[in-house]
Amino acid sequence: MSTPCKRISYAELRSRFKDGMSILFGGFMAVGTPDGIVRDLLDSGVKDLTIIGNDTATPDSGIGILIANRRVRKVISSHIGTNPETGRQMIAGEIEVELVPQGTLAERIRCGGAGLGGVLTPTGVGTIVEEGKTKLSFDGIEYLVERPIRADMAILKAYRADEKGNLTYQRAARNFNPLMALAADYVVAETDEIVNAGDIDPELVMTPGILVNALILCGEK
Amino acid sequence: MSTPCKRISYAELRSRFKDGMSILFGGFMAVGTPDGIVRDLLDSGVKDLTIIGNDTATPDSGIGILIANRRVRKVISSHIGTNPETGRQMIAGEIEVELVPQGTLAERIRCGGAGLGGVLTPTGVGTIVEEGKTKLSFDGIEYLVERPIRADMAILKAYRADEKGNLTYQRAARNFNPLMALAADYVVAETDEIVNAGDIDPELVMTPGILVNALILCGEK
Amino acid sequence: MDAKNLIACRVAQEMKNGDVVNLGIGLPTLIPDYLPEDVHITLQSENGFLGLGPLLGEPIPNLVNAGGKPCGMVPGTAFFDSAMSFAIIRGGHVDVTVLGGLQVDQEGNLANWMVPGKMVPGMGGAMDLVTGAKNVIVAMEHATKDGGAKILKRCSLPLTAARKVRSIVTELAVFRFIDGQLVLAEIAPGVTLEDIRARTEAEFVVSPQCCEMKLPK
Amino acid sequence: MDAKNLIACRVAQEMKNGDVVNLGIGLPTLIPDYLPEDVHITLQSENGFLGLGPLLGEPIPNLVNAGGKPCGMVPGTAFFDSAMSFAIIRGGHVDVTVLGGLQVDQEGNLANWMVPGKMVPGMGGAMDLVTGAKNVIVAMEHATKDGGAKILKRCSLPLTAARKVRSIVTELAVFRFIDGQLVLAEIAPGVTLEDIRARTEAEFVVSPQCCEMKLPK
Repeated sequence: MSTPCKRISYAELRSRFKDGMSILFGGFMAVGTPDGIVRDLLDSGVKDLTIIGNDTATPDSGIGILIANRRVRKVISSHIGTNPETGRQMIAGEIEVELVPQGTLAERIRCGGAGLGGVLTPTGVGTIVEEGKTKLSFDGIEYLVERPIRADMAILKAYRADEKGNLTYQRAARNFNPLMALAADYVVAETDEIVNAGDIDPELVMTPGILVNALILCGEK
Repeated sequence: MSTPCKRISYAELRSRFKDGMSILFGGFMAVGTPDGIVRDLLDSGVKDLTIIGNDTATPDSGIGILIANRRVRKVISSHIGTNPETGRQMIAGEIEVELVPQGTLAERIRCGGAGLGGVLTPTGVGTIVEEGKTKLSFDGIEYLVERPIRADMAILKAYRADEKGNLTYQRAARNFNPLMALAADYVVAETDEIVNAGDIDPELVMTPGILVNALILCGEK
Repeated sequence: MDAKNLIACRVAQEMKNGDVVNLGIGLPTLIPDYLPEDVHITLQSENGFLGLGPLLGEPIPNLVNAGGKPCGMVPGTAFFDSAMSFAIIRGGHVDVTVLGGLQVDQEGNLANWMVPGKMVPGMGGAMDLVTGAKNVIVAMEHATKDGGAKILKRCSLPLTAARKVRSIVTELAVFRFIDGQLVLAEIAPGVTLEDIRARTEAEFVVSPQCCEMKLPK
Repeated sequence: MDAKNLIACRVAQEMKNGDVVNLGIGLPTLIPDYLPEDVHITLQSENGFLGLGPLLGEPIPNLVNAGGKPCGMVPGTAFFDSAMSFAIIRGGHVDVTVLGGLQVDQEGNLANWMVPGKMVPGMGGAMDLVTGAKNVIVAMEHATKDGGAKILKRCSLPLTAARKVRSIVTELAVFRFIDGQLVLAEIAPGVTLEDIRARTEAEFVVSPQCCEMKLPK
């Protein structure tokens, strides 16, 4: 098998940034967010982004810098409290924020990648989260039908990748990354290391390489 | 932390077998099925079982021996073609068989373990699989609402376990095992090896120990 | 002992050996310090692992708690992704979750994630935790900073989940929901029933077994 | 070359370099032997891995294909559980699936998993594969053993999935579904259009580009 290595440069990736695009970003309080790609999104000048991920970190970390620099039109997230700029822009009507329970966000992204039309969850029943949603009852229990989320691009942070794109993540940096790897039209991972195919234990691969379009080596210029 | 080791004997496990109980069993064509536990179910004389798993293997392998020996009242499975005895008993009206598409079976078991009320899948739309099921349409696409599956007991086959019950599986023996670990009231894993807590790389744990009630060492008498 | 530590200390007595526990940020993170010696619990961190421990020494790369702060891990830790993390939470595999509250009402409703127009941090994992954990304990100071009641007839703030709270522990009292009714179970040392009535809007009954708050000697 | 190998050889020419492919048991497993030299594909095995390869040497413990037979794996293989396996399949991450068929009809319906009262093996992963794969190729002998048509106006057997088949490859012909219409695209060497009409019940149109079946020299 002579698979070419999936490594690309930031310049090659930048050609795929488009105003108005939607981006799934890995990370939980910036742990597991590909900081180099986020920085390059900022430097590229791309704007009106829809960003989807667990939280908006802080104004100067993780995805938060895109919000602080006003490149974001819409946020879909479970928590924005650690980035005062997200709340300020939301209350000022400058950005749209859709708050989604964390487990529901995970399931919606998973559905988007798995060809499922949605899941039935008890989370949010009896709260404002249920507004506008289809509800189904089975055996006396109410569920919300929560619909899939997909995006134009997913930006992931891996720990070790092989040239085929097989990924591992480190400790708590895994979080949403493996789910997002299935749910975008173009998937790019920033990784600390790229090894030869076969150098990652097949049991330890957390994202199969076929899901990953491109790899960027951390710190690559 | 002085967690006691979760290892038990077959005799201790046998006290939990009950006529009429439902059992989720790991495995795909017997690869990833805990043969020792299946053998002990047979030897125990327990009957009228409902068994749930990918396939019914063959009359003399995996879960198939329980069918060949007429201990099963109902099978929920995606494939029974490799065990002629399952088909024969089904056609003779001796056992009930519910055939479920493999991906749907995985999702239904996953829902059962994840507190979800079901998933929406396009699989089975326009086929007899949709009979009797709630259908929902979104954006012009029809989906079946597929409901959770849980069981009284899950019997798993692990490769390596630690004393806390953290499990790894080997190669293609993983299959349904990690899903079933969340979806039963009592979860027992037969394992080739039991090591100390901390001796399995935390990144490689495929089933967290809190989900596992008991471990049986392979070949234990 | 200040109010927060008193509450954490009392909540710690609720834990049983072997419990799988998820602790909200803030006050609940004090609880492990007060566990009885013979009670060992496993901490679930919703950002993706079981086996959260105290930080010993230097921070470990990519090991943080759900508040984003460096933490440690115990032998036998397991990491997983967010879907698995919430499968564990929603699926009833967490025995106890302890969260703070802005308001709790006599129907067991909890509000702890937003104050419309003022503070909208988002629910994070709280809605799933309150929906899915077997035992939901709200650990909070009894009244607001200006003395207003937080244990109400009916929450006025947007709910986190409906009818899921099992216990409320404050620096004044322990309440339990029994058969859908709010029951006063324990009163802190030096506090009177009248004190509690004065600072509680909710209707509650006093348990026939109501006693002094159970704290370690 | 017998009918099965001819079909496998022709289907192999449908693969593009880099494709992710799931091959049904039986005839489709012959396909890798006929891939053009410059076409490398990744084989998905629905029992839980990507990177299926031929068995070289002794069987490897717990490494079997979806038919339960010992197999090999290539460098860069990844193992996963059944939920992930079918997330990959249903989610459109498999480029091509090749399956056998009992019946295919002119609407693109496939029946390949049961004959009521006679043979009920179950659908296994076939319904998900046919629903989710980007390109569904049915690889089968053109007629039943007693000469009956298998390419029909309307399937009489229970369907595997509705309107999902993209191509049919038999030892006589290649058909494609184009804009919802069954189109004859290629005819095997030595076979006439009349032969095909005689053994095909479905209504089909003959492509203006209809040519001799494309097989390697």
